Amino acid sequence: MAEQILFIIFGILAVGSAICVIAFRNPIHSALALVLTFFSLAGLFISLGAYFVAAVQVIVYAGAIMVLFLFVIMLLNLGRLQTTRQINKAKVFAVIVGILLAAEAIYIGIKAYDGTAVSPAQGESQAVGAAITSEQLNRISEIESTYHLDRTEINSTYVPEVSEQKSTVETLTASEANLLIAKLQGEMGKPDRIGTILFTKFLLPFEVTSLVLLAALIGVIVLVKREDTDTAA
Amino acid sequence: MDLPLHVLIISSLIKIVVVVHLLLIGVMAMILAERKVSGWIQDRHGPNRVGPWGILQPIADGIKFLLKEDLIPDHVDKPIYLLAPAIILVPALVTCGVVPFGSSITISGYEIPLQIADINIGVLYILAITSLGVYGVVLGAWASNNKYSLLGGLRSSAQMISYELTLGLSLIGVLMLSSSLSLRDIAIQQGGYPWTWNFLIHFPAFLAFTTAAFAETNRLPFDLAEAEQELVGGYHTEYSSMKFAMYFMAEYMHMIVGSAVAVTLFLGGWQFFGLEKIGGPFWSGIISFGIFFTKTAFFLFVFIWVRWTLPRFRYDQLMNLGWKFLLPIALTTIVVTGTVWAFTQSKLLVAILNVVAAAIVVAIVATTLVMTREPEPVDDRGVLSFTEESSS
Amino acid sequence: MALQYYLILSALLFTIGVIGVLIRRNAIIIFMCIELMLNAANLAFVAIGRELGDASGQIFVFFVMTVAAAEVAIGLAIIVSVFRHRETINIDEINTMKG
Amino acid sequence: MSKDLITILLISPLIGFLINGLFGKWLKNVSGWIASLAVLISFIISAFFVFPAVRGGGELKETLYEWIPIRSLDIGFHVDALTTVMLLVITGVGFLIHIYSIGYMSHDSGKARYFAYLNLFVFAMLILVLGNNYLMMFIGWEGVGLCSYLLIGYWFDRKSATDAGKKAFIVNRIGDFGFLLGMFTLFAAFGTLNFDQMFGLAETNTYEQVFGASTLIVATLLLFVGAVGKSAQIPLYVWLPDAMEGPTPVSALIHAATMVTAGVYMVARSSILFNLAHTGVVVAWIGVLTALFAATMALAANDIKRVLAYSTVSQLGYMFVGVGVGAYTSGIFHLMTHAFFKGLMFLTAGSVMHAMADELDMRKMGGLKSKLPITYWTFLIGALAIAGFPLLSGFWSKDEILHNAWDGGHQIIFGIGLLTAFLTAFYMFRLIFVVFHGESRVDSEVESHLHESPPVMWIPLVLLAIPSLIIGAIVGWGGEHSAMHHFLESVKGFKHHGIADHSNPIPFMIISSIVGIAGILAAWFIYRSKAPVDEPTNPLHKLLANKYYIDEIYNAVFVQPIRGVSHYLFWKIMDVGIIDGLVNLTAFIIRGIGGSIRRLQTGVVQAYVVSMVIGIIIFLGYYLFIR
Repeated sequence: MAEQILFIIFGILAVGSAICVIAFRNPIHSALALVLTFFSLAGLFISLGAYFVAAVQVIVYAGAIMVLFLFVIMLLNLGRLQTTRQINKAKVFAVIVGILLAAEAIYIGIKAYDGTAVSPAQGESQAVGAAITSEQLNRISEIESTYHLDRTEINSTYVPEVSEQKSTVETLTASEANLLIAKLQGEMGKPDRIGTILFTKFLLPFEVTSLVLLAALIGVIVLVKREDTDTAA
Repeated sequence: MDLPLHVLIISSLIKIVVVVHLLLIGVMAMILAERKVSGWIQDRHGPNRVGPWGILQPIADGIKFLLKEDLIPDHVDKPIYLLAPAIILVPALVTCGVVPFGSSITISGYEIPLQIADINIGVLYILAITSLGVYGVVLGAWASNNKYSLLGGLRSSAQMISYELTLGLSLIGVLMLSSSLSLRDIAIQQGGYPWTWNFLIHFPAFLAFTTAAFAETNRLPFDLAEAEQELVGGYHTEYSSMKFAMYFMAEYMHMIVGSAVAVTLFLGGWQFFGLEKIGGPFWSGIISFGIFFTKTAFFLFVFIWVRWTLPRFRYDQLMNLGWKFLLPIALTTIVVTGTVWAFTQSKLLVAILNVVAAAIVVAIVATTLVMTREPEPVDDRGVLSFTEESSS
Repeated sequence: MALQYYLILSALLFTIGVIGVLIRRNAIIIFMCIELMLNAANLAFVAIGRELGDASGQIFVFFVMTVAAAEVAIGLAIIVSVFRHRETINIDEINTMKG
Repeated sequence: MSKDLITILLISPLIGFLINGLFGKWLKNVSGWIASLAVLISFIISAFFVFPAVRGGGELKETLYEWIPIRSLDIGFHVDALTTVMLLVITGVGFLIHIYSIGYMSHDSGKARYFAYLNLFVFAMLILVLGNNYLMMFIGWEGVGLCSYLLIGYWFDRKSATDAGKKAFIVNRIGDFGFLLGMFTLFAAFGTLNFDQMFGLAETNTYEQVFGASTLIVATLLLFVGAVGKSAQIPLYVWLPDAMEGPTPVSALIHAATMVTAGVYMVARSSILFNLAHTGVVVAWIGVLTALFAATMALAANDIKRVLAYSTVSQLGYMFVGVGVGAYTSGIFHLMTHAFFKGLMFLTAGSVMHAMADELDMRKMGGLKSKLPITYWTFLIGALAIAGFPLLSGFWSKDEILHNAWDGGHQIIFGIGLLTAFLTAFYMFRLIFVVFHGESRVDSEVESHLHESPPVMWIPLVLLAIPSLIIGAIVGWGGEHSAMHHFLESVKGFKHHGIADHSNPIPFMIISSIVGIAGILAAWFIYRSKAPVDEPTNPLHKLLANKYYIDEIYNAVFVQPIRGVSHYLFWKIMDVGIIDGLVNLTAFIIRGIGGSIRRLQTGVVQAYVVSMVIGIIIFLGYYLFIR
């Protein structure tokens, strides 16, 4: 319920502000509209349970990237370069092409998930009260190894949340186990989980990204540095 | 532990109202305190006409702001001009949402934590919101369509972006040891005794954080953006009346919130020698809030104290301090804390080595700076000179 | 919330970005539209990741953001240096790279 | 543990190569010491492998890395007694020659490059002997060939040097081709190139008959072609005398002690196959003919290094006789002693050159004994050793080979071998008498600069002279029961069942002693006080002095026809006409198309993006609606 409300609010906000980005004539206004889009996306991430990503979205996109955009626009004083809005054939064609693309992309969105695909969390529907299956146990231990979780921690923290009396995973029923798995997966957006997986499974890409950033840093300095030959002391 | 929904909503609403009002009252108190303290420091009386000892002075100021003519210059970009003061105020207010200002209070069986929302990414949330503060400045400066405003705005945003890095990085060490992003957890983990608080364990980080927090508020000695002598007030030159008041309030709110966060992260939050546990479930909450309030007030006093005793930095000095001293210190604390913690898990060792490493870094940087110092630039070439400082 | 709503939203945002790239002449706006497209992809990543119960989607978003940051820095630097040379960032006027 | 040892042993010269190759420009005088250190490390580790315990009691097999998983072509190692002997020779002699080179090359400007090549050579040679399959061996084989080429042409500003390098490379290529074909045959027959697996299969006669019953014969003969190329046997020996254009330590290391013996090692390593195919007799005959042939050419040569080069070819022939008649241990034994005394003699020749300002013609020398005492005495030791003077190292190994040849029933080979031994002693002492004794024919200017070499050069000489004197007696005393035989006993295939019980070795020792001493005496009678003539008049002498005109024959028979065909058919018609024509046609077409498509390139980004998006739409549409 809450998720639906959030989705509707932030979805409309995102689409509306995205349209504003391409509709506004003043680049500063466009940039601000884009900031709003990023915020709505952060909201959507929160509603999807990706808290860490949401925070990083705000820090990186709104806090750093868009500020950089604003800086450049202001430094170059691009606000004065507002081109008069003109509608020509090329633009109409471009919009038609865009709408075609949108139609296909939306079609994919609808087709890709037709409601029958079942996430690994759910599995087949179990008879009420059936004991936990080995498949579910495997799934739980898989989650444990991915996120470096402790079975005792799961037993003490998560198991009581799905079934008040029980304290070990093995005693759960199948439906409770499904709940438990969903709960464990639902918390994958938490920073500690993200950190665990980022620094184990994705360590190499992480390091490579840092190299990318370093290269970008050097590249920017080289690009923007002026040769100050005339004012040399 | 989990509260019923209606209790949650009602208590949250009450907390929000209380916190917002506390902030507003705090701003007024700060205005008065600022003037009083500056008076003492400069050996004069300070405001003493309105009300007994001048305590009604902030109200008089407020009335003055409200009644002034609200000018909107012709040449401004109107929507953004109007939006900017709001944008700068909002982050300050919103940050308070995650700051725990007391332990918890029990009313009719419900234990209500003295914190609007204890979210598991609290510190990240604060960093995210802080990073937005720059918008208010930069947009206001640009929308004013005034050369001096823009210069001030660019200066201030460059400064804020630079110090934001330090602000974030100096917290990493703390986060590493507490292994939580929740402000409440971090506060509780520090315990009740000053020698177990984070500011001792992460002393260089604490210094860096505090300095960066000073810089983030754009106050003296970091008030290059306003720089009355050069920039006629900087980014808020074109603002008057209530909109100026909003900038004014935002500055104080930033101070208050920054102090509150610093107290939570480094000074043990609401805990003080077990004092917060005295009394029943109700009174202990009140007492803990009092302790938190006192600590924050002390921090705010330091803010004012620094403002009226330190001279202003020059712009290149400011950037040097940020990029060449504070940032390396913050990075060093990360490395040292991480390494030491991985091997020994001794907080004492972390504390000692942090200080030693920071001292070494400062010594190295200072030596390098002195060795490579070039003659001072003869003329001040204005706001953008920092990009060419090294080559000139 | 079913996955397809998120995917549709993502598709919409992406297409808006594409249209922006196609109709705007200002290089900076085009650049912003590219960021918009990246964000649309990010949304799809997170949504699908949630559906599959796999945090890799969010990790991907993290990487996309990092690379986007690098890209923006470089791109803006290029725009600044182009502007210094030609006093314009209207891409219709920056067309010396033609055959 | 052992794996690490092998890795360090192998990597050490590689690191030396990398350091010298990459940073040589800044190293200057240090490069030689770095290179030497790298080889010293390898030598120390090799020394450990002498103890079977380090090798895990005999054979050590380690797989470092699975290279081609199909049919298990691994980068794997195989260390047994045979490998150990080779390792010791390569790294031990190699180390001394590295040290010597520091002095010898001290005035050369490109010595970092030199030492880099030298280290690379050691690395490749180690790969060759350590590999546990033919492919690894081939990699090392090619690696040493490359280094040999690079080092022969080290002074690339001299045309003769680069020509000699090319000649060595091309002639070796012929041999390598044989090796490759042999390898392919073996792979087809056994499905593996791994020594252990292959020999195991061969012994149980389970292999594909690629060439019918003669599969093994063909395979071993092809392998032997490779050996002939690398070890400079008839008819592919022509590159080795020319290879003397390289720096003298290179001649000592590569063209006397190590690389040229790779062929012998290969035959010894494949001993099981040769035993089964009974092709040893071919090897022995080629070997003995080469030995005689080269020895006769050495009689008339006037260039010190060339004499030594022919001598090397001749001695390599001896080794092939050894491995050919099934006396693998004796062949390897001779390989080892030869490495010592021939390395020694080359280095002393280098020392003479050093003193004589790079003069090589022995007609311009004479009476150097008093000027270069250390050089003289060490050279004398080497010459006595190679001449088979009783109780010196060469005596033992050569005697064993001849003895085994007789016992194996190869009386003619024995006879030719004996004749060669006589010739060997003769030309070696001819060299000694002409260069060191008699009257000085040295230019007066050169004579004034005559000096003994610095310690960094003569210490290796002394260190090599000692094993040349005594190693034969130490490891060879006792014939069948000597230390050498005990040590190599464990190597598979070395116990050749075709050899009957050994007869009494004493008569053979006496015969070869007499022959050797007779050669020395003959040289004394003829060259005691007389220099070689400048222009030979005697037709036989002329034939010998012109090396049987082999180079000219090769030139006329192979080189000229190929060059003619290449020039007219392949260059004028194929290359210029067809291939260049096709290339030009392609370029013409592309230019035409490009000219017309160029207009699509508007320079407007959005035009490109539109076409991209249309492309995406078409693809998506195809996959969504049509497929």
